[in-house]
Amino acid sequence: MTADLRTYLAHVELPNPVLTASGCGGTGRELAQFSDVHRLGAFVTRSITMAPRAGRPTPRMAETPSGLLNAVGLQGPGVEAFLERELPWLAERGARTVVSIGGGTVTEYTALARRLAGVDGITAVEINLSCPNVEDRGRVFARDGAAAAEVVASVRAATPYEVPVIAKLSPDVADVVAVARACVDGGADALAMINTPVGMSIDVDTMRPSLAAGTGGLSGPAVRPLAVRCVWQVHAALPGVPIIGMGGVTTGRDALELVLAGACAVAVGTALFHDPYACPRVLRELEELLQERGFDRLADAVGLAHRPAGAQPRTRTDLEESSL
Amino acid sequence: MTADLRTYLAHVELPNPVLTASGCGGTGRELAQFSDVHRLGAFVTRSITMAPRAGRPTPRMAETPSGLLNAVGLQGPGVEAFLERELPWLAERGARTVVSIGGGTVTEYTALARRLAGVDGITAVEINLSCPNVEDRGRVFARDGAAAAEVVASVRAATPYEVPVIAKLSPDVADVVAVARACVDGGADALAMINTPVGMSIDVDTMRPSLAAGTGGLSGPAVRPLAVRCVWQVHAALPGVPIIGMGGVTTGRDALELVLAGACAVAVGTALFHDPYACPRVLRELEELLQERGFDRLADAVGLAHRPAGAQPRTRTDLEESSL
Amino acid sequence: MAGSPVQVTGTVLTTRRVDAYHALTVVAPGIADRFRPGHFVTVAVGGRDSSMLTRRAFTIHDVKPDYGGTVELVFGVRGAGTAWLADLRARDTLDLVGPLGRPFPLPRDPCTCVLVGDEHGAAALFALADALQQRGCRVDFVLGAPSADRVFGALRARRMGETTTLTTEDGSLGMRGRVTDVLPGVIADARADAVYACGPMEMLRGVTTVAVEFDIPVQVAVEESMACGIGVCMTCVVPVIGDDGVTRMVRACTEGPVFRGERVRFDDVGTIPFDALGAPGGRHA
Amino acid sequence: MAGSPVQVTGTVLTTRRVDAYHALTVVAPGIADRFRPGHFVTVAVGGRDSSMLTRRAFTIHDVKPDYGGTVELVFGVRGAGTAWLADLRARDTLDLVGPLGRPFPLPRDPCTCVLVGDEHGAAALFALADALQQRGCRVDFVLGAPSADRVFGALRARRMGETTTLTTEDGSLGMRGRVTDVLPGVIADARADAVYACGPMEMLRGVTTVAVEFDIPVQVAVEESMACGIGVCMTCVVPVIGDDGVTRMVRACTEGPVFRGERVRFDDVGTIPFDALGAPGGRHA
Ligand SMILES: Cc1cc2nc3c(=O)[nH]c(=O)nc-3n(C[C@H](O)[C@H](O)[C@H](O)COP(=O)(O)OP(=O)(O)OC[C@H]3O[C@@H](n4cnc5c(N)ncnc54)[C@H](O)[C@@H]3O)c2cc1C
Ligand SMILES: Cc1cc2nc3c(=O)[nH]c(=O)nc-3n(C[C@H](O)[C@H](O)[C@H](O)COP(=O)(O)OP(=O)(O)OC[C@H]3O[C@@H](n4cnc5c(N)ncnc54)[C@H](O)[C@@H]3O)c2cc1C
Ligand SMILES: Cc1cc2nc3c(=O)[nH]c(=O)nc-3n(C[C@H](O)[C@H](O)[C@H](O)COP(=O)(O)O)c2cc1C
Ligand SMILES: Cc1cc2nc3c(=O)[nH]c(=O)nc-3n(C[C@H](O)[C@H](O)[C@H](O)COP(=O)(O)O)c2cc1C
Ligand code: FES
Ligand code: FES
Repeated sequence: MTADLRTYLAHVELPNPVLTASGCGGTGRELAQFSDVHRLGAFVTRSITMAPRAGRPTPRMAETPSGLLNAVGLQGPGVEAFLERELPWLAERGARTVVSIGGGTVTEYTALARRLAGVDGITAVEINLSCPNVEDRGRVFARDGAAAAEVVASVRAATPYEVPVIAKLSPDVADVVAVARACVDGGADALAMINTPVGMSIDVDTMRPSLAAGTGGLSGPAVRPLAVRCVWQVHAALPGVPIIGMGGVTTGRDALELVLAGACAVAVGTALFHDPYACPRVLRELEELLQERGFDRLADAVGLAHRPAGAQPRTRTDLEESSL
Repeated sequence: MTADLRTYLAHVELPNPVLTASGCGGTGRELAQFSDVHRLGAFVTRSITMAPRAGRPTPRMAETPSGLLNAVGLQGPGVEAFLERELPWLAERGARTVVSIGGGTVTEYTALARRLAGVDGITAVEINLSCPNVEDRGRVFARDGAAAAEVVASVRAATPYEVPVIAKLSPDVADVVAVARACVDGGADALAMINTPVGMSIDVDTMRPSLAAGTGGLSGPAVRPLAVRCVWQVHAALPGVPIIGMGGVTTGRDALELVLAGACAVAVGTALFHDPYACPRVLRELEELLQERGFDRLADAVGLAHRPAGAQPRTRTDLEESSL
Repeated sequence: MAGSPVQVTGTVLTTRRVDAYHALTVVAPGIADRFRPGHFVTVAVGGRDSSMLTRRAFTIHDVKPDYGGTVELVFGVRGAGTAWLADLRARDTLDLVGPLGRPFPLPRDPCTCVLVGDEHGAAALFALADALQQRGCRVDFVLGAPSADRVFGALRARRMGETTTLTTEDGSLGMRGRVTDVLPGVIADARADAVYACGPMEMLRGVTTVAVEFDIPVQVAVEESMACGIGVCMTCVVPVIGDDGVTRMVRACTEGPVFRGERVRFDDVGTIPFDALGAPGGRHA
Repeated sequence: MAGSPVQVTGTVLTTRRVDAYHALTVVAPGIADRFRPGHFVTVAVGGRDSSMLTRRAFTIHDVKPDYGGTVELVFGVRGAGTAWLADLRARDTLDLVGPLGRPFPLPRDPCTCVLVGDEHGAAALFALADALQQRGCRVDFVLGAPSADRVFGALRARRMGETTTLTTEDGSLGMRGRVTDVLPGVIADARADAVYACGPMEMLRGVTTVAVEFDIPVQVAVEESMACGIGVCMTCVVPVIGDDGVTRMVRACTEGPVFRGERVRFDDVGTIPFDALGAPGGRHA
């Protein structure tokens, strides 16, 4: 018997827990060459902005050990073109679409939420909080619980109640639980983590930063331990809040790791660049692993690594903020 | 002609810029089986605590993609045994010794600094700020500029003026520059970065955290992009402050990356576990790279990647906090 | 979808050295079938537990019908990924995705085409030459490189081309100089109707300038750093002027790698031109 | 230093399968020279651009004088590192550091020793048996595993040992059960003076209990997860009672892997015993 893989983002049911990560699945059309987008738990769009954005100059990517730095800079056609050309295509294909939104001010996020309100075919709205707040000297919202909460509250207010609002968090904060709590208090129905921590690489031949933008976001398996830790900490503090886990998922084992830490859904990003079939493969592998372990339902595995330790001395868990 | 590799931590001259990272070179004796400790730029001790510490339960380590999670928990014999059995051995061998100290309260750090004050054979004192502050619900000092500065100020006050005090920072903060600035304002003569960000891995077979301690510190090449970014940001903000760069250095190219970002010395940690000859090898490789690039002095390469971009369009640098 | 790419784990049939280059022939039926000149593939490098996450892109040099279909790649060792590829032996397997990208458009009617290739860029030209000749076109080659051992395919060009002009920067083979130095002469002599070019951005810029001076169409295959090759990551963009006159940052992997030369804003590669759609300084961005 | 370890990049001479195990013979003169039974080596896995940072530890099964000195490792595939090792072929190279650890102490005078090995743990026992026999000791073997194909070295044990007792959990070879079930009988029959054991912690605990009941010395080689193998990382610690009666968290890689069984606090492995030196709850820690 195969496990029941359904999962819930607040009251919205997804047939399975494997999603694309924002900004990593293109418009959906590109992946559809390889596998059906409606077989995804959900398709998460790149972060949509009000106006078209040309993004950052190239080079926009640099490979690092088990990681990838990117500075794409939210290139996209703007919300109108998205609603005209991209969303309808996804809806036609039967994809559940989570629309990620990005902005530089609370007003901009709110305007985006308003523009999306009432549009058909939107399963949830994900707020990319890793955008620089132009009103706070470019400090990203995700690094400041109060700013993040303000964005969440106003997007929540502008979004129909039946559409869940997901706040997407960054790991490079002193206390991810505090930011998570602020977002939930602000009205977030679910959380997504992690967005890419800021990294950099320098080309020792040109002796300049590898990326034109200097710094970039670090993704891929290199950051998985940070993702697992964030999901674990937030699930421990806010066990009732649905979490979409992501960061370096390439296999079903990686997905299960995040599920055991507390994620009820998992998004695949950088792995898509290596394997365009990554989402259905990860799902199949996850399903097999759950089955091998005797789970009837995915839900029973969510957060299971938190259960009080048994008698085995080697699995005693004694968690503190620092490892040292 | 070979490049002049001397470097300075404040007024203290080191013959070369390659150090061991704290906690990764044992007592020095273990590495001495492979190469002379006096050939290191300096030997940095594990973090010494007042009392002996047994550390964390095992398993204490888990491998992650291009990374290593550890939760050793500052196991060590305490400062008295260190001064009796470890420091004299290092001094005899002619090693320059940077003593790393760790504590749970400002008082404990201060007591350690007092105990070390006036002891012969101490080249510098490095403050490991990634320890949980027992007076602040275990929040680590490095995540809180004010707490970090308080530790630095009181260690600086207790340490003879001719011994530089180095503050060691963590990357998992919202604003590493703010913490760095606080430490320098508190009296730090130099900065070391990065200590390990907190990560976690879950064993999908036992379905429990891989480390007995739950979370652990992530090190190795996986975190190098975070290290380069921190060094870059802090050097940009505080160009006059000597920085010991570390995080994932395994080759001379990695060391040069940190130097170009702004580090005047580089420490090798996790790489020692793989290659016990890593320090002399990295030094040799760094020397060759500097020579190939026509540098007469290491100092000329420090922070070079910050120089205003030339005319080439591909190397324009346009830095912001966020990459998105 | 007929032309859509596939992922194939193919067996390496042969490996050989060609001067400074390595050539790998890999069994990849699904890719060989769909191949058109200008297509590329991406390959996974480093093996199962590799620390290298991104696929490497290579032009398909040649396809053959053997074993249901094989593709041949030609590459120089540049970094860790190509070094790993160079160590492959026959019977090893290689994970490929392809065919990818927009291939070279072919002229409707027979005409004279100059094919310009710099270093490994030349690898893309022979299948193209073949296709052009099958349509009755005349083909002239201009191949260049810094030195003789890095000029790829000179013999084959001599066999296939009406004329073949070689350039090396050190003068060790053919004319001393760059392909753009000799191109005007070749175009004039051949009375060429079109130019195809493949190589580094700087060379494509030069070739385009020459073609524009002669007022003949030029198709260039650009080589921009790619993370995915399938159009999802947006890292490979170049500023290209659209039919509507608007400059957009377009993906080299899907809208390209082949573009009409005069549409690529070579001077602005590595920047966001101020007048590009969505450039910073615009109303919201 | 005479006994100090070295790093060697050795050529793989032979690879073979032995039931569920793989055996690799590698040229490593500097390591073979210094070898004493109980030593281990660590090997780098995954190749140049591997994502696997930590070396893997393996007991030296055997050394031979050929080619200036070779070492043989025997291993089962467990995860990605051992899977990579299992794919090595003759003429590949392997990066080793060794010999590492505290070897088995040998009795001064001839006596009777029972050597107990579980699964790959048995690999450590044959060089030991040889050394013991050279000193005139009688050697009896007890080898166990979950199933017949995972019992390592039964034939060789039968050749070398005065007696050899095999156990499997599924009863597919020898007695059904574990090594500790048969050990009391073997000790009694042989009137053994000492026990040596190598295997998982749980088995070493059982063996130690038996030896303590018989009041004979027991030397155990523990297998604790190791990141460095050379004593610098402090990840491989086990609680061990010192000569002064104080429990310390000591490194299995340098103070061990061989310990006097009764000194290892097996019940407390995976914890910090409250009375260990520097345990939390102490004055400062
Ligand atoms: C469409 C296309 C076709 C190509 N065809 C060929 C060919 O036929 N023969 C050939 O020798 N080379 C070709 N290249 C270049 C080839 O992709 C690079 O040489 C290769 O990726 C370098 O990998 P590396 O690991 O050796 O180098 P590294 O410098 O270590 O690579 C690091 C990263 O940068 C990327 N990268 C580095 N250089 C390039 C580059 N020039 N173009 C794109 N990405 C790069 C890599 O993909 C990788 O992600 C082509 C590139 C593109 C985009
Ligand atoms: C002193 C010593 C001697 C050993 N001798 C042998 C031997 O002769 N034959 C044999 O088959 N095995 C032996 N082992 C166990 C062997 O080291 C592990 O099976 C191997 O490290 C697993 O690596 P992996 O990548 O396949 O597994 P993974 O589980 O993927 O390894 C992940 C990480 O955990 C560590 N690890 C996992 N299992 C162990 C383990 N049991 N012991 C130590 N570290 C572990 C690895 O080193 C690596 O860092 C020995 C271990 C020690 C400590
Ligand atoms: C090229 C690229 C573009 C991305 N764009 C976005 C984006 O537009 N919005 C967003 O919220 N996250 C974006 N991300 C972050 C991913 O959604 C994801 O959080 C992160 O990459 C970690 O997952 P991974 O390791 O599986 O890639 C992007 C990541 C990459 C690599
Ligand atoms: C096993 C281990 C133990 C460590 N112990 C300490 C320590 O005692 N004090 C300290 O300041 N940093 C400690 N660190 C952090 C390192 O000094 C270094 O900052 C970090 O590992 C990044 O460098 P690397 O990637 O080269 O290892 C430890 C790291 C490891 C892996
Ligand atoms: S390489 Fe990813 S979009 Fe072109
Ligand atoms: S394995 Fe590093 S100290 Fe033992």
